[in-house]
Amino acid sequence: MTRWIDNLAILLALLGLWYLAWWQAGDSAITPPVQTLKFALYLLGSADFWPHVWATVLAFLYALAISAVLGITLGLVLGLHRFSGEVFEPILASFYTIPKVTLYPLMLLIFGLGLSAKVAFGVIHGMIPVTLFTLAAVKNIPGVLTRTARALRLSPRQTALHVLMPAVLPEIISGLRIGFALTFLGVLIGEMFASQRGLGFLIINGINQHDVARTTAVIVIVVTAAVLANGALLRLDRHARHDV
Amino acid sequence: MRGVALTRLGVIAAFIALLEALCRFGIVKPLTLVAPSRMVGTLIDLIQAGDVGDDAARTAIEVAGAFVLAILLGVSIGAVIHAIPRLRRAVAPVLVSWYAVPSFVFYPLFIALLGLSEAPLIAIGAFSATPAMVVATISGLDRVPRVLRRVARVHRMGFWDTLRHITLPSALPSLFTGVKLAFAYAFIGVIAGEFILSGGGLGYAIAYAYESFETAKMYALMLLVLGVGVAVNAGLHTWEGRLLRRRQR
Amino acid sequence: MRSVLTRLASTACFLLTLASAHAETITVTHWGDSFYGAPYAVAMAKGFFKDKGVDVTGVLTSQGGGTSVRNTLAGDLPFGEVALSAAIEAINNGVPLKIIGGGVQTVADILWVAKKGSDLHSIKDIVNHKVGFTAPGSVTNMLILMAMKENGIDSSKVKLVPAGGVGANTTAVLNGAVDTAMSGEPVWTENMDKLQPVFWTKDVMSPAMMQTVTVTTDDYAKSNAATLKALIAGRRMGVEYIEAHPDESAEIVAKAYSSANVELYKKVFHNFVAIHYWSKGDMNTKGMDRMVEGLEIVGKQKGKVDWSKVTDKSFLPSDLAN
Amino acid sequence: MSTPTAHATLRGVTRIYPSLVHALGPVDLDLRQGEFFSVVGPSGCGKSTLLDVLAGLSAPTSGTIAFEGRPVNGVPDGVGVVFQEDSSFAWLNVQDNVAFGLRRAGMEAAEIKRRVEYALGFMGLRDFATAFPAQLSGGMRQRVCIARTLVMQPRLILLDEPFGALDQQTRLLMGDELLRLWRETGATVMLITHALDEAAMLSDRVGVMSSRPGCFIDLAVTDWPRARDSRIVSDPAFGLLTARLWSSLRAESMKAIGRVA
Repeated sequence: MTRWIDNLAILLALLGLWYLAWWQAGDSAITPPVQTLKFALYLLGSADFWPHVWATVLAFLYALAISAVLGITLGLVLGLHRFSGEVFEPILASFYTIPKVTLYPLMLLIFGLGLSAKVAFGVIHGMIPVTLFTLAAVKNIPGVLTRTARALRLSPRQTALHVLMPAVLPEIISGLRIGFALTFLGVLIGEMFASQRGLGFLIINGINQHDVARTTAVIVIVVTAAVLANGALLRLDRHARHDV
Repeated sequence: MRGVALTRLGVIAAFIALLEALCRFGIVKPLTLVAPSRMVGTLIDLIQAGDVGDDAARTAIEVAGAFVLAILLGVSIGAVIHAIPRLRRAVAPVLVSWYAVPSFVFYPLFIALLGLSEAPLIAIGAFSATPAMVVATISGLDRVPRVLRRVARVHRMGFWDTLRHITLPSALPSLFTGVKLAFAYAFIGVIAGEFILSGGGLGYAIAYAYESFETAKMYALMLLVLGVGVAVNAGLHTWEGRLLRRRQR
Repeated sequence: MRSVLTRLASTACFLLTLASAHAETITVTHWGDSFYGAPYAVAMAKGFFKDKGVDVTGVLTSQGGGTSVRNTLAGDLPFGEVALSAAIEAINNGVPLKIIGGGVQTVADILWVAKKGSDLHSIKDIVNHKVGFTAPGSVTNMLILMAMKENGIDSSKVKLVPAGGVGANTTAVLNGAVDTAMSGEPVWTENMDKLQPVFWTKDVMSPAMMQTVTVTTDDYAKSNAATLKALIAGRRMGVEYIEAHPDESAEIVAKAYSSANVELYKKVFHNFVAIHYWSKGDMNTKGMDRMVEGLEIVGKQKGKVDWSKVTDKSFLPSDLAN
Repeated sequence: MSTPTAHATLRGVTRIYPSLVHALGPVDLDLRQGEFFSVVGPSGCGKSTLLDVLAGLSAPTSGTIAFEGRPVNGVPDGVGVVFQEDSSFAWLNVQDNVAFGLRRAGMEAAEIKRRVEYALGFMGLRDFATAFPAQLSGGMRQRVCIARTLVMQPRLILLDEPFGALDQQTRLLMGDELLRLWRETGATVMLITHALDEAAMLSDRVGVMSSRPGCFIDLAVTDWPRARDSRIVSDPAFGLLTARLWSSLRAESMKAIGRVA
């Protein structure tokens, strides 16, 4: 119960900030909450809007699947093979911290236009955190766990399935949670360039057309979706850590 | 340890050599990719001709402003959130989904609020970087051992003394992680903002070179940005190592 | 593990199919936010391209001249309407490109605006003020420099500020970040109640200046003459249809651009028809030379361009080729 | 019951947590000047709560506490506490750790140096003066914490299971050092421990606490000479004493782990 009250309070505070921003910046930069919500509802009810949503969702799902599979695989390999792990971890960490948007020309030259470039952009943003978290999780498995597994005479398969997987799972889920957010960011950025579909396109197009109502509404829809999805993932994350 | 470092250097060198070969033997067209040696050469020419100074200075000011602002805001907000568990639980989903929102979509809003100058880009950078610092501050404060808080009381230390002698040193490792991330995100935010929306700075210069088909210049500038990013990160990493070295076994 | 690999492989295949599904996709700069693309939208809706034997199903776009050129190169059907300045730059930098037709032939739609009630009313008033334009080296940069030169304004007494796209310019002027900013359609008509014109480009200089051209790659030009001819002919029918039916065309374009502002579009289209915004495809050398002049002013070009080397008129219908 | 030599007194002290868990008391206790007093009791019986309220780290729910005749309200001057957990400062080397309290008190450098050197020598840390805690074993780190308390020359030293994390041999040796420290400083010592032998070996008096809410159910006087050390474990009286303590404690310990005696 208190949880709902708190969430409501946060929501009200954000709305307050939003209103304040509108009051300061005026209609030429942002539309106020009620008007934006009306426009957002109109967008959600219009047939033209949904193809953009599906374009983003499709690209995002592909990018997320690739980020997750590649990230976890690479993380496992580098985590288990210690030497490679130590060689590549700083390289990956550096890559994580550079502005990948500057690589956009390169991505476009390699992947061409359309869905594959969007997906690729999502993957270069989202894959690294998954890799780094998986790597750290595997590297930090306590030695006593593997020794326990041996003492219990578990087969390698059983060890992997019943000991190692549960031990690394919470970290991997944390990595996926961050990978989720960054993949989404990558896809949106990808859509802002060579694309005429997707929510990212709608936002940049709205900015370029000075269509404040549309831009604000799409941003609010995107932010809401991101917060809700991440809230769900956070709950999953806590659950995996037996933290609830 | 030496072996690891050497291998790492070898991997990077091999990668550069591969790019060089791909370009030299014409497997990749010069409009797509230029050889690393030419990137470096072009970069040196650009620097000597004074063509990057203004953009680099502008970017440096923006990143530095965003970085400092993010640290100040992040630590204060983090401390407040840490002090109020209910607030913490309620804002957690907002904090973790922050990165799914491209900060530069707020550029028009920031221009309206701050005017057309470096300030909106500083705001974008700080906007991207602050949550990392908030999260690091919270986890740093979590990691202050309870027993040390009690030691502080046994020594009858007031709030500020406890902060200075107990809380900050205990939270330092975590805070430093936050500082490193804050730099990375401030840098990413500023460059991305410049790249997409602004009329100056290194990010803009890259986009401009791309638009103008000045491929060699584009890659030279990309190299500069990547180099600066990696160098500052390495610097922070070394500093962190020096600060925290003695704490580790 | 095996099933993961299989899935990855099928995903890759799916991605490839999707990428190639856009086979008949052309590139038009600023599709969706400016009106360079209107003839294409009309031609697609009215089936003009199909009549001429090419099935255009989609349009790629971007926010910048150079990016549009790159998109044209990357597209499966390398035909695009791009900024002339970008095409010249690309050719100068060794991109194998040919200009095959004219696009938008005037800059009469571009104006500088101030907040309503401002005391800026003519180009003479901009002295000692902050003047916004889009980006260094852009068409609006050329225009403001040329306009100042032709009206004897000392450019050292004007502070030029690159403010980003037309949307960002509007935001900047409304918030006082600049005193006057560039504007164009549809943003201008949409925000007319908040803004006042300071000067129209067409009133302070000759607006005959080729903004966009149609381009293709050298390779494609050699082997696909029929497709290129069909595209140019379809576009021309689009232009002619707009001139004959501006209101219906506005409705078509508003739908193609997913805009609810049909009335606004109608106003804009009437304006554009009046100034002969879209060329039928003919390459007006004078207008193109004016653009080169602009490129020289912003330092992107040295000397004249030998049009005979960079243009190819063989895809134009004979009445437009001369 | 108060005697002229009482150093610290507790009267009717209880502590009930906000969660309504009744942790302690009511407890009445006099710590005599210069006495070595130990508290034993089953896990979770409120031993640490007793130490907390005596140290002024938490306020009692009811009752009064006095140290040197003044009511305790916050940590009083002259009281030093050593905790069970490692509380050394990872960011300071050993001598800076030890000098921490003195520097905060604004003492002059020469005196700090003298006291720190003495404490380092006393605790056998002289060779590690510039080492950092991370480089030391658990036992050495606990010595650092004791030295850090010692240099302040407290008149009442409270130790909360300070050797809990150490192995048996180290505990015995540390016990000897604690006795030496007690003799040389003349301070009053209260030691919380769960080890009966430790309590029996070190103390003048041992208080046995009941399971929650913790109250004293037995107060045993040892009658050891002031000059004693760990060899006392071979004295027959030592065996008798531990047997007595255990018989007082057994029923309570079984209650604590959920069995009926």
